[in-house]
Amino acid sequence: MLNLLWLVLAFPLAGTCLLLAGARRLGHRATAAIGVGSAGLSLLVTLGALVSYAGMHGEVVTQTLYRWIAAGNFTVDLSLRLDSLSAVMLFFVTVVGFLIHVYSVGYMHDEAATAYARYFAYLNLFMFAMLTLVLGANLLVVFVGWEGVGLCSYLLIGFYFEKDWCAAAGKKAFIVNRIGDFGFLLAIVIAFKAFGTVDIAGLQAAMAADPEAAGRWATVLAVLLFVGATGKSAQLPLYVWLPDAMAGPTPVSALIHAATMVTAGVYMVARTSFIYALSPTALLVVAVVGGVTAVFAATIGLAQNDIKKVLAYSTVSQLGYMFLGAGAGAFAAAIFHVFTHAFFKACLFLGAGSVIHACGGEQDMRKMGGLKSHMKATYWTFLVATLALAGIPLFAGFFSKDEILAKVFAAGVGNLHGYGTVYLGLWGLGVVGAFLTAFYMFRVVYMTFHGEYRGSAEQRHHLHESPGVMVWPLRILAGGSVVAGLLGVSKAMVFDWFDSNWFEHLLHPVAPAVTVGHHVSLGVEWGLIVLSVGVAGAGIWLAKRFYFGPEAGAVPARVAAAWPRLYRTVANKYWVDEIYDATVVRPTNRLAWWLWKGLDTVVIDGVLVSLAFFTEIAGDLLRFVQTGNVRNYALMVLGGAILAAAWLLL
Amino acid sequence: MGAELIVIAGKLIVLATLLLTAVPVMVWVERRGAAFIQDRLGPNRVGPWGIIQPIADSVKLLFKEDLTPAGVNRWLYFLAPMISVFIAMLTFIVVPFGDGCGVTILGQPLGSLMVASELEVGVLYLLAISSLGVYGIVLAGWSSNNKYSLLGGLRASAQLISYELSMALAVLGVILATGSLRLDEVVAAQSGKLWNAVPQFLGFVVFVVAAFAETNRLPFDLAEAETELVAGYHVEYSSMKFAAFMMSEYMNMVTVSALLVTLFLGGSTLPGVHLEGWLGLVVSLAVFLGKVAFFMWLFVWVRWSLPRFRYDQLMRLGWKGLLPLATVNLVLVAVGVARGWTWI
Amino acid sequence: MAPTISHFVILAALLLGIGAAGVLLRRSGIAILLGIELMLNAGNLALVAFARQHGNLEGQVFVFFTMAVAAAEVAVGLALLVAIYRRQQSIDVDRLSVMRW
Amino acid sequence: MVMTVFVVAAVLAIVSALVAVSHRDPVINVLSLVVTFFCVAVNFALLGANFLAAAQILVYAGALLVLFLFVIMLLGAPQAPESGLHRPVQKTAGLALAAIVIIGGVLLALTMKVLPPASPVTGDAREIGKAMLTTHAFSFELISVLLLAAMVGALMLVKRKH
Repeated sequence: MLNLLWLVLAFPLAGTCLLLAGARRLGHRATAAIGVGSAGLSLLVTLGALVSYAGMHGEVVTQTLYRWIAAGNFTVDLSLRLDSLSAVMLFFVTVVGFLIHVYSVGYMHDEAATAYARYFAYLNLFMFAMLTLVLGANLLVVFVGWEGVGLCSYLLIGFYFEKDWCAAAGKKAFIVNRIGDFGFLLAIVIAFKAFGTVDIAGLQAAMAADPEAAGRWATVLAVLLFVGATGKSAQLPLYVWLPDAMAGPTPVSALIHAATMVTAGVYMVARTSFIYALSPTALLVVAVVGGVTAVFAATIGLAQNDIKKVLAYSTVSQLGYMFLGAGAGAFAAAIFHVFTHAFFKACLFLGAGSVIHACGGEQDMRKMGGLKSHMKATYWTFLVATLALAGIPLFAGFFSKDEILAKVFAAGVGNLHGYGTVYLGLWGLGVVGAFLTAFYMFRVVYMTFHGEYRGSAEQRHHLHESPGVMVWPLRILAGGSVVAGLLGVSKAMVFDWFDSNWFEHLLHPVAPAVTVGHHVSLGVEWGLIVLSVGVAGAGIWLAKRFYFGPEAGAVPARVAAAWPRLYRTVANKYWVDEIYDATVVRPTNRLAWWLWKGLDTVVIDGVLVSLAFFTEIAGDLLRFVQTGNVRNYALMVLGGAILAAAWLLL
Repeated sequence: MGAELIVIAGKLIVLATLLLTAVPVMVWVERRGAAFIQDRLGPNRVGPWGIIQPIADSVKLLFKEDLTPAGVNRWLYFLAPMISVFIAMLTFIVVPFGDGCGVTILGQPLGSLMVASELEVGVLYLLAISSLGVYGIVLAGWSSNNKYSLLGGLRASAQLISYELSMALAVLGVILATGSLRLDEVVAAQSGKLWNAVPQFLGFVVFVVAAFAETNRLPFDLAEAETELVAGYHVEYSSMKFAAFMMSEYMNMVTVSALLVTLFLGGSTLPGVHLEGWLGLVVSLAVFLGKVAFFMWLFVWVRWSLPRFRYDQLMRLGWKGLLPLATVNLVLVAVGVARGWTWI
Repeated sequence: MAPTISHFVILAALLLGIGAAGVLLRRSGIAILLGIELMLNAGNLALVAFARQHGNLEGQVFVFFTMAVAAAEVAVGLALLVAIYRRQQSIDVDRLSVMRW
Repeated sequence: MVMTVFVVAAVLAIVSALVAVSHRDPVINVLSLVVTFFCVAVNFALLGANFLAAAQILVYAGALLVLFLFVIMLLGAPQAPESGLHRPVQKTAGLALAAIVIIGGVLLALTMKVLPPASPVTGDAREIGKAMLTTHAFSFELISVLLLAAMVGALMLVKRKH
C-alpha cells in the first residue's frame, strides 16, 4: 500500500484537471461527484497507507517518483516522505479536507455550474498542493506545495472576484505571503550553499556531520524559515492577510485559513526542528512572536462583530500558541495543537458557515441571536467546538493547549538556554490569552445563538437548519473535537500512573523536544491545570455576564463608553492596516510611480526613442537602394554570395 | 553473371505476367461482382460465365479510333497514360511475392521472390515511385484542355498528396517495428510473431483507407467522379490510351494489395507453416496470391457498397482522421520498441 | 574509368549556374522558385559528393536539412504566389515594385 | 559502366535543367525539372547514397513539384508575358553572374585535391537517422520548428479574409 502513496497526490490533481477541462459541460451533480470523489479516494488511499505504516516501527518511508532537477552537483528528486510527523498531518488534512468537500456540496449549491466546477477544481488543487507540502521529502518539493497552497488560497479568497473587495483581499493575501515565501526561498538557497543539499534527511545528516558549520548557519536558516512561517501562518507582523481572507467562501476559510494551510508554518518548523534545536536565538524569536501574537490577536477578537472575523483572529491567536509551544522546544505539543485545532476550528468555521447560510449571507453578529432554537445541530456542534477551543477539560483543546502552557512554564522554570524569565513572561501571556479566548468565543456563542433574533423579519422567516451534507461534517468534526485530545493526555493528568502521552511518543523520533533538565513536580503541574481551567471558566462567566440575559450588551457598551479611545483602537485592529498602508504600501506605490515617470519614461524610453530616430534617418537615406524589383535583389544576393565565397576561397 | 541475369529475367517475366493477367481477370471479377451485388447477371455471353469478356473488351478498345481533341497539349496528352502505366509497373519490383525456399536455378539461389532484392531502401523506393503516379493523372487532366479533366487532375493531386502522408506514416510504424527498410525483412520479421496488422491495428486501418484513396477507387474516386465530372481526368481519352488508364488503375490495386499483404499480413507466409523446396515455393506463391486476391475482392466489394465521399469530407478524413490516427500508431509503436516489447 | 568527385562537382556547378540564370533572368514567379529549387539541388549534389570524398555522413545529413528547408521555402513561396496572383491576376515579379519607397 | 551512367545522367540533367529554366510553359518547366531531379537522384545513387536517392525522388519529385503543378493549375497556368519591360542591365548582369558561378565551380572542381574516395559510406538510413537525432539533434529540432512556421505562414498567406 505504501508504494501507492503517490496516488494520494494524483487523485486531487486528476480531479482538478477533469473539473477545469469540463467546467462548461459538467452539471452540479457530476462536479460534486468528481470533486468529492477525488478527495474521498485520496482519503481512502491515505487510510490504507497509514494502516500499513502503523504496522511498521516508525521508520521513514521515502518514495522517489523521478529525478526532477539534475544540474551539476545539484540534484532534486520529486520524492515523498512518510514519517510519523507527515503521517499525522496527512491524516487530518485528508479527513478534514474530505469533510469540507462534502460540506461544500451543500454550501456552494446555489452557485452557477461553471463557478461550482471552478470552486471544486480549486479545492482539489489545494488538496494536491497541501499534500505535496506535507509529503515533500526535500525543501524544494515542500516549497512547491507551499507556493501551491498560496496560489489556491489566492484563487479561493478571490473566488467572488467580481466584487472588488474580494479580489483585493486575494491580492493582499498573495502579496503578504510572498514576503514570507521569500524568506523560505532564501533559506533553501542558503541550505544548499552551506550544506550542498535541500533534502530534509540529507540536510539533517549534513548538519550532524559538521557541527561547526551547523552552528554557524542554524540561526540564519531557522530565522529565515520562520519568516516564511510567519507569512503562511499569519503571525506578527505578517498576519494582516488572514482576517481579510474571510472574503472567500466559508468552507474555504475552514479548510485553508483555519485547519490546514495556515498550520503549514508550524509543520515546517517541526519538520526542520533539527535546525531550531541548534539555535536558542531562533527558538526565542519563535516563542516571542508566537506568544505576543496569541494575545494581540485575541484582544482584537474581543471587539469584532463579524462572526468570521472573530474566528479569523482566533485562528491567528491559536497559531500563536502553536509557535509559542514550538519556540519552547515542544514541537510535538505544537503539532498536537495543530491536530486538535484542525478539528474544532474547522467545526467552528463550518458552523459559522451554517449560520451564515441560514441568515441568508448575513455575517454581522449584531443581526443574529436566538438561533439555538432554529438550528439545534449547528448550535450543539458549535458549542462543543467552542468548549474545545476555550480549553474546558475533556475537550480536545484543553489537552493540547495545556500541554503547550505546561511546556512553556517548564522552559521558564528550567531556564531554557538562559532565557527563563522571558519564557515565564510568555507563559503569563499565554494564560491571559486563554482567558481572552474563552471570553470572546462565548461572546460569539451568546450573541449568535442566545437571546432574541435581531435580524429583519424576512430573514427570520428564512431561518432553517442546514441540509444533511452540511450537518454531518459538523457532527463528525465535533466528535473529533471531543476525542482528538485523548491521543495526547499528558502524564501529569493521570498522576504519572502510566505514560499516556501517545502523541509525543509518536513524534519523538522525528521532532524531539528541546528539554531542560529541570522537572516540574506533579503538584505544580496540577496547579497549572487548575489555573488554566479557572481562567477559562472566568472568561466564560464574564462573557455570560456581558452578553447573556436581559442586560445583554449593556455592560460592554458602558465599558466602551468609559474608555472610548481604547475601544476604538481595539475595534479598529490597532490601526495596523492603516500603519502598513502609510509606511509600506503608499511609499512603494510612490516609488513605483517615480520609477515609471522618471526612470522608465524619461531615461529608458528616451534612449530607445533616440535610437529609433537615428535608425529612421538612416532608413530614409538607405531606402533609395531598394528598387522594388525582386530580380534586382536576387542579383545583389547572388553577387554578395559570390564575393563571400571568393573571399573565403582566395 | 549469366545465371543471375537469367534468374532476374525469369522473375521479371513472372511478375509482368502476373500483373498483366491480373488486369483482365480483375475486370471480369469487377463486372461479375458488381452484377452479383446489384442482383443482376453481368457479362455472360462471351465464353462460359462471360470469362472471355475482358478480352473482347480490350480488342474493342484496340480498334477504336484514337481521338486527339483539338487544343490539347499533344506531348503531355500522349505522355500521361504512359507515365501512369509505367509507374504502376515499376512499383512492383520490390515486392516479395513468394519465398524462394532454398530452390536454386542454374546454381543460382532464387532467394526471396522479388526482382530488386538487393535494394536496401525498398520501402522508401516504393513510396517514392508510387508518389510519382500522380503525374500521370495530373498531366492527363491538364493536357486535355477540358475543365472537367482539369478539376479531376486538381482533385487527384491534392488527394494523393494528402493520403500519401498518412500512408507513409502507417508504413513508418511497420518499418520501426521491423528495423529495416527491406520488404523481405518485413515479411521475415512477421513470420515469427503476430502479423503487424494485430499490434498495429490502427496503422493497418489507416493504410487500408489510404489505399483506397491512393488508387482512386470508390468511395474516394473524386478524380473521375462520373456523376459530376463526367469521367474526370480521362474524359478526353479514348481507345488504348483510355485502356492504359484502366490498366494502371487495376495494376495499382494489385500493387497496393500486395503491399498491404506484405506490410501487415505476413506476405507469403502462413503462421506455423514451414515448407522447403519446390513445394514451399509453390505454397508461398499460392498463399501470397490468395491474400492479395482477398484484398482485390475487397476493392470490388467496397466499390459497389459505399457511396462516394464529398470532397471536403475526403480532405477532412485525410487530415483530421487518418493523419492523427497514423501518428498515434507511430507513437505507440515507438513506445513499444523503446520499452522492448517483443510482440509489437 | 569511374567518375571522380570532380565530375560530380562540375555537374553541380553547372546546375547551380543554370538555376541562378533562371532566377535572375525569368520574370515568372514560378520559374524563379523552380530556379531556386534547382540551385538547392545542385548544392545537395555537391554536399553528397564531398561527403563521399571525406567518407563521413555529415554531408548526407545536411542534405536532409536542405530538403526540409526547400520544402518550407516552397510552401511559403507558393502561398505567396497564390496571394500575389489573387491581388493582381499575374505572377510577373516585375510588377511587384509598388512597395518601394 | 558507371561512367556511362554518369555521363547519360549528367547530360540529361543539364539539358532538362536548361529546358526547366528557359521554356515558357510552366508545366513543361516543372516536368523537365522532374527529369533533372531524377538524374540528380541517379547521381546520389552513384555516390553510394541510396537512401538519399530515394528520399530525393520522394520529396522533390513526389511532393514539391506536384505542389508546383497544383499551384500552376490553380492559377490557370499563368503564361508570364516576357515582353514589355526589358531590363538589359539586369539580363547581362544575371548572365555574367551565372557564368561566374559556373566557371568558379568548374575551376574549383578541377583544382581541388581528389583523394581516393575514403571508405565508401553507404547512406544507410539507420546511420543517417542516428546522426540526425544525436549529433544534429538541435538542427533537427530547429528544422521542425521551421517547417511548422512555414506551414502556419502558408496558411495565413492564402487564407481568404472574410
